[in-house]
Amino acid sequence: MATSTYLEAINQALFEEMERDESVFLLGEDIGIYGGAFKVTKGLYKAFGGDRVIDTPISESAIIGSAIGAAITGLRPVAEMQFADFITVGFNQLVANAATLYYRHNIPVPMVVRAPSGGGIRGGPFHSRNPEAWFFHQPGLKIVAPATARDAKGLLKSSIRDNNPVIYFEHKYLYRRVKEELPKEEIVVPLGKANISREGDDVTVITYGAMVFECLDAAKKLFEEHDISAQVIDLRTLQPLDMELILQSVQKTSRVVIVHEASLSGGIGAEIAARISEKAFEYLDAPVKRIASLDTPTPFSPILENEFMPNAEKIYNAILEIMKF
Amino acid sequence: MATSTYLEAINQALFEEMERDESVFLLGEDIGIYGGAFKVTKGLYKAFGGDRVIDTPISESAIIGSAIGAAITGLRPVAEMQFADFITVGFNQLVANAATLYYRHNIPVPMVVRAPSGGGIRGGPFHSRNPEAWFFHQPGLKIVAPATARDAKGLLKSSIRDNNPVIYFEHKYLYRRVKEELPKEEIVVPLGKANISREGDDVTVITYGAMVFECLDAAKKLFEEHDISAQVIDLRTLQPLDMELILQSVQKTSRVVIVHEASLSGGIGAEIAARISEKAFEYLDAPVKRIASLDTPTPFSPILENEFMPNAEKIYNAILEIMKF
Amino acid sequence: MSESSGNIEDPVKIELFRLVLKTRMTEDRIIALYRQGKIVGGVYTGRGVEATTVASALALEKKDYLFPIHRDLGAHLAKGQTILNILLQYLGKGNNLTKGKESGIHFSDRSLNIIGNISHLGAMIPVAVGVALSLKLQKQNSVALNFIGEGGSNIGDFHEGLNFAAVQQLPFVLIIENNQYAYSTPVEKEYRARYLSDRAKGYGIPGYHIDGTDAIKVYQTVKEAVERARSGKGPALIECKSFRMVGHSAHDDAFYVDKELRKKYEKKDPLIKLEKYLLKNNILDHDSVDRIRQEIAEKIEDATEKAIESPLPDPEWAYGAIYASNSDRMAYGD
Amino acid sequence: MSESSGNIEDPVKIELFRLVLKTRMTEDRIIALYRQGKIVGGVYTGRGVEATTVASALALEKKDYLFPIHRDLGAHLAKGQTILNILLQYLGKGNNLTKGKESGIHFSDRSLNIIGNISHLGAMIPVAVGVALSLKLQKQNSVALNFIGEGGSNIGDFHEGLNFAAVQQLPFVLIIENNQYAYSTPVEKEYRARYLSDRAKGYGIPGYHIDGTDAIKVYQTVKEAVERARSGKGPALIECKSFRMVGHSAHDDAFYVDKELRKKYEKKDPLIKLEKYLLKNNILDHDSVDRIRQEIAEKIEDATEKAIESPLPDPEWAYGAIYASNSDRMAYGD
Ligand SMILES: Cc1ncc(C[n+]2csc(CCOP(=O)(O)OP(=O)(O)O)c2C)c(N)n1
Ligand SMILES: Cc1ncc(C[n+]2csc(CCOP(=O)(O)OP(=O)(O)O)c2C)c(N)n1
Ligand SMILES: [Mg+2]
Ligand SMILES: [Mg+2]
Repeated sequence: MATSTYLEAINQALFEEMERDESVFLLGEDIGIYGGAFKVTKGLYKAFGGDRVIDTPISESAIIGSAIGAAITGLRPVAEMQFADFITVGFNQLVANAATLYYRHNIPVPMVVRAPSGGGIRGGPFHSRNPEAWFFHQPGLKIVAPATARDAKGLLKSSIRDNNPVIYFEHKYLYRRVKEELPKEEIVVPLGKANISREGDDVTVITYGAMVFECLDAAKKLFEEHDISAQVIDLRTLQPLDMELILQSVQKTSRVVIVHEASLSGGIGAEIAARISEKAFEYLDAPVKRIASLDTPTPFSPILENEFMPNAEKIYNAILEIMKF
Repeated sequence: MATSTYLEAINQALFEEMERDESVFLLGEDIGIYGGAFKVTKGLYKAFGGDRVIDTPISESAIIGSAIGAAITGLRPVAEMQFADFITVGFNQLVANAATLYYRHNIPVPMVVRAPSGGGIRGGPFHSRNPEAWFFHQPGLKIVAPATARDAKGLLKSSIRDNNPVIYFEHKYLYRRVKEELPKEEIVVPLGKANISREGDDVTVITYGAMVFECLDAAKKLFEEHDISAQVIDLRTLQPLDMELILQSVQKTSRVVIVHEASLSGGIGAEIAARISEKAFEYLDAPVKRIASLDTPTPFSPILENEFMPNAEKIYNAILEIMKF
Repeated sequence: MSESSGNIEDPVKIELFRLVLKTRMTEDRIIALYRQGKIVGGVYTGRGVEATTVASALALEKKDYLFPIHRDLGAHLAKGQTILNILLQYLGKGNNLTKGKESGIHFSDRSLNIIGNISHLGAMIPVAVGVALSLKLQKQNSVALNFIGEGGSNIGDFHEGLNFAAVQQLPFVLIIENNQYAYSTPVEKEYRARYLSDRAKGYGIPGYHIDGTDAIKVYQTVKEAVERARSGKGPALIECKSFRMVGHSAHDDAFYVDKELRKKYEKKDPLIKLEKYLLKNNILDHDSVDRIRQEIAEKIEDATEKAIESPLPDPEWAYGAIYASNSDRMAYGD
Repeated sequence: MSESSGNIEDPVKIELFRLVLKTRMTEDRIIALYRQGKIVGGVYTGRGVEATTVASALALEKKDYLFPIHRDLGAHLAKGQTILNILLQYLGKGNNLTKGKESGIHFSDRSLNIIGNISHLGAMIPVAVGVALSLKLQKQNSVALNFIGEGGSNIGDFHEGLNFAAVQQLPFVLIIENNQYAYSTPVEKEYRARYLSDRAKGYGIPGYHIDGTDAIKVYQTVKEAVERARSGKGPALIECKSFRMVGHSAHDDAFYVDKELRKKYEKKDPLIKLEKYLLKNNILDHDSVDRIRQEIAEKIEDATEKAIESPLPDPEWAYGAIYASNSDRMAYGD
C-alpha cells in the first residue's frame, strides 16, 4: 500500500495500461515532455516515447477525430482535452462520429477522452465546466466521473479496455486534494456500477465527482446534529446509469436528493429524478430534490463562484427540507 | 385571410421583419438565389439583395460566430443551418460565445439560428436530429419550436426582435404538411408562453413540434373510445419554459404524459418531469410518463424509423396506462 | 488527354474506363429507380466527377483505406464494392451492410477497407488522418485516402486534419473534388484562393491542381502521392477540377448553374473523353467497348433484381445495440 | 531596427515606446501581485511580444474594433484601457468591467470598442469577422483586428473565419503572434509550413511575415493592412515572429524552452531594442526615458492602491441576468 493522490492514480492507470497493452497510446496538447497542463501524464513520454505519447497541435476536433480513426484500426487511443471546457470544439466528432459508428456500421470505437472538469479552482467561465449532460443525451457514449483515487484508477482502466467511446471526466479540484492508500494489486472498477459511499436509511443522496465529498460532509453533520441517516450514492459511471442500485436505495429510504456540480436545468439530475419519479413513484414520501450549480456560466470571483456552486451547507439544508416534508 | 403552410409562414416572418427593420439580415448556405435547401428563404434574395441575404461558405462555426459579431455591433442576423444536425459543427460558438456574452460582459447578442430539425422524412442518422436538449443545458440561450403555421410566424418574429440568441427549431416534417389560414394582421407570439392545443381534464399531455399532432390524434381517439379528456399543451418555447401553465394543468389533471421526438434520455422531458415531480408532488396521482424516440441514432429504413419514433398509437397507449394507474 | 499518360499500362486505362462506365451506368439506374419511387431518401450522383473518384480509388492497394463521401460511388466501385451492396443500401433493405440503419451512400465495408462518411462535410478528414496515424504507428505501409468537395474544404476539420497529418508526416492523401459548385453555391462565394491546392503550402505539404475530368492524369497524380505517402514522406493535397454535370441531388434541376460553364464541361465529360482516347489510341475497339457495356448492364440488371427482392429490415432491429461488447470483432484489418 | 521606419513620425515611435514600457511595467506589477497571492486565477504575460500587441492596436483608430487574446495586455493599453481597469479585473473586484464575473484578461470595453476573448483559442476569429461584416454592411469605414497565437492558428475557426472574411472581402486583419511556443509545444509540433503567413494564399489574401519584436515594423505593416482593409480591399494575415520570454503562465518555469533560442531572443527584447533605437536616433534622450518610466510607475502605484482598496462583488451578483431585456442598451457603437 502506498498513498496516491487522485491525479497520481490516473497517471498510474495510464502507465499500467500502456505497459499491459501496446495498442494503448495517448494524444493531446502538451502531454509529452511537459506531462500535461496538470502533470497527469508526467513521466509517460519518457517511459513510452513520442510514438505513444503524442503532442498534438491545438486542434480538439482533430484530436478526437483522429482518435476515432486510430480506434477503428486496432489501437486504443486515450485523448486528453487540456480542459473539459474545450471539448465543445470537438463536439461534433464525439456526438456524430464516435457515438454512432457502432450502431450505424457495426464498427466498435474503443477510445477514451480524458477531460479535466469542474470548478472551485477560480477558473472562471471557461475553465470550470461540467459538460457531462450534453453527452448523456447522445446515445452511444459512455461517461465516467470518479470521485476517489481508487475509482479514478480502476475506472480509467475499465474505460481504456472498453470497446466503446468513453468520456472520462476527472475533477480538477480533486487532483491533489484526494489522497488514498491504494493496494499494490491491480484495481479494475467496472463501468456502470455505482458505489454506496455512506450507508443510510432515511434519505438517498445521489451524486458524483467532487460533490461526493460535499454530500458526505452534509450527511455526517445531519447524522450528528439531527440523527438523520443519509445513504450517499456515488454514481461513478453516468452512462450507463446504475438505476438498479438507485432504485433499491429509493425503495428503502423513500426520499431523494440529487446533487451535481453542473448547472441544474437539463443536468443529469433531471433524468435521474424523472426515472425515479416514474419507476419508484409509489415509494416516494417526498418530492425528489435537486441541488446543482446555478443556471449561469461559472462566475470568476471567488465570492461569486462560491454562491454559484453547491456545497455541504446547501446540501444539508436541502436534505433537512426533504426530511421535514 | 389566406392559406399558408408552415414553411410559407416562416418565409413571411422573415420577409416582414426584414421590411420592418433594416438591421435584420440573413446568412447561411444556399439561402440566396436558391432560396435554401427547403426553399424557406425563397424570394428574399430578390427582394432584399445580396447584402441582406448572404450565401456563406460551408462553415457552420463561421456562420454562427460571425452572426454573433454582427449581433453585438448593431445588426440582427438570422443564420440558417441547412439541417439542424449540422449545428454540432458550430456548437462551441453557441454555447461558449453567444450564450455567455450577456452574463459575462453585459453585451446583448440579438441573433437567431434557424435549424430545420426532426425526423419522419427518411433522412437517416444525420438529417433527422432534434438537438434542443443540448442547448437547454446551456444557460443564456432561448429555444423555440413551433408546431403551427401561426406560431411558426409569430414566434420567429419574436425571436428576431428578442435581444438574446434564440435557436429556432423548425420541423421539416411540418414544412408542407401543416396549412392554416393566417390573418392579414401582424402575428407576434411572445416567447416563453405555452399554448393549450386541446382542453381537457383527465390528463396533461405536454409536447412540442411535430409531436403536437400525434398527441392531438391520440387525444381525439382516447376521447372517442374511452371518454378520456386529455389536455394537450404545446410548449412552443422550450427555453424559457412556461412552468406556470404546466403546473396549472397538472394541478387540474393530476396525471402527466410528456412526449418529444428527441431521444428519451437527457431530453427536455426529463427536466419537465423532474420539475413537475418536485413542484407538484402532492397533486400527482400517477407517475409522470415520458414517450420519446429510442436512445439510438435515427435509423434510415422507414420500418426502423417508424419503430424509433413516437407516434399517436404509442402515445395513446401511454395515456391509457397512466389513466389506469 | 494528358500528355504524360504514357507510363500508365493499358490494362489500367481499360480498367479506369470500365469503372467510370460502371459508375455512370449504376448511377443512371439508381436515378431511374428514384424516379420510380423505389429509393429511400435522397440521391447524389457523381456525373462529371467519376474520373476523379474512380481513378483516385484505383490508385490504392487493397490494404489501403478509402474514405469516400456523398458523390463517390465510383470510388466504392473502384475499391471493389459490388453493385448489389450499393443498391441494397439505396433501397434500405435489411440485408444491406448497415442492416437498414444507414442511408444511400453512407456505409462501410470492413472487407474492403472502406469507411463510410457521416453527413457532416469534412468530419471524416480527422478520422482518416487518425487511420493514417494508426497505420504509421503500426508500421503497416498503407495509406488513407479521403475525398472532400471544394465546398466542404471550407470547414474547420479540413484545416485541423490536414495540419495534424502534415505535422506527423502521415500516409494521408486528400482529394479535393472541385466540381465548381457546392449545392447552389458557385466557387466565388465559397473561397477566394486561385487554387485550393494553394492551401497545401500553409501546411508544408505538396499540393497539386489537376484536371479532374482526366482519369489517367488523376490516376497518375494520386498514385504518385499515395506511393510518396507510403514511403513515409507525408501527406499530399490534390485538387481535381471538374464539374457537377447534374443537380446537387436528384430533385435539383440546377437552374442556377452558369450556362457557359456547363457547355464547356459537357465537352469534357470524363466518360466520353476516356472512351475517345482509348479508341483513338487503339487500346480498345468499338466491339470491346460494347462488350464491356453489355457486361455491366447485365450485372446491373442482376443486382437490381436481387436488391428489389431482398427483404426489408425487421422492425426490432431499430433497438440494435449502441454499445459494442467486449467480445465484438474489433478493428478493421483484424 | 527596420530599414523602412523612416515614414513613421517620431511622436508615434515615442508612443510605441511608452506603451511597450507601460505594458512591461504593468505586467511586472501583476506578477508581483501574483507572487503575493493577491491575484485570482492565472496570469499570462506578453514579455517578448509587446511590440506586436502594442503596435498592432496602436495602428487602429478609435472606431476600429480590437479583439485581444490572452497575452495581449499591451493591445488593451494601446487601445486606451486604463491600468486600473486591468488590475480590478485581475483582482476579481466588484467594480471591474465584468462585475467580477470574468477572469484576468477576459473583458470587453464598449467605450473603447474592445471585445474580450473567450478562452477557446480561435473562437473569436469568426466573431471578429462578423463584426467586420457588420461594419461593411453598415458602411462604417472601420476595421476589426484580431490576434491569434501560432498555436491557436491550428484550430478550425481560424480557417472558417479567415476564408469567410476573404470571400466577403471584409475589413478584417488577423495578427498571428508567433512566439514560437504554444504552452510547452514548439512550432515543429504545431505546424509544418515554413511561414504561417503562407496560409494567406490559400484564402486569396495578402500574407506578411515580419519581425514581431520590431514595434515600428509591426506598426507600419499593420497600419498598411488596416488602411487597405478600410478602403474595401479586404482582409490580411500578418505573422509577427517573436518569442515568449517567460513561461506560458506565471506558474510555468518553461524548462522545455530551447536554450539557444532563448539566448538569441534575449538580444531581441522588444523594449530594449526600441529604447536603443530611440536613443541612438536622438528621438528620445535618457532623461525623457526616465521621465516616461517615472510617470508610468506613478500611474501603476496609484492604480494598484485603488484596485486593492476596491470592493469585492456582492454574492448576489452570481444570480446576474443571463438574458438581456428589451430595454437593454444594445450594440457597441450605440
Ligand atoms: C457541415 C455540413 N454543412 C452542410 C451540409 C449540407 N450539404 C450537403 S452537400 C453540400 C454541398 C457540398 O458541396 P461540395 O463540398 O462542393 O461537394 P459536392 O456536392 O459539390 O460534390 C451541403 C451544403 C453538410 N452535409 N455538412
Ligand atoms: C481550444 C483550446 N484548446 C486549448 C486551450 C488551452 N491553451 C490555452 S493557451 C494555450 C497555448 C496557446 O499557444 P499560442 O496560440 O501559440 O499562444 P501563446 O500562448 O503562445 O501566446 C493552450 C493550449 C485553449 N485555451 N483553447
Ligand atoms: Mg462541389
Ligand atoms: Mg505561441
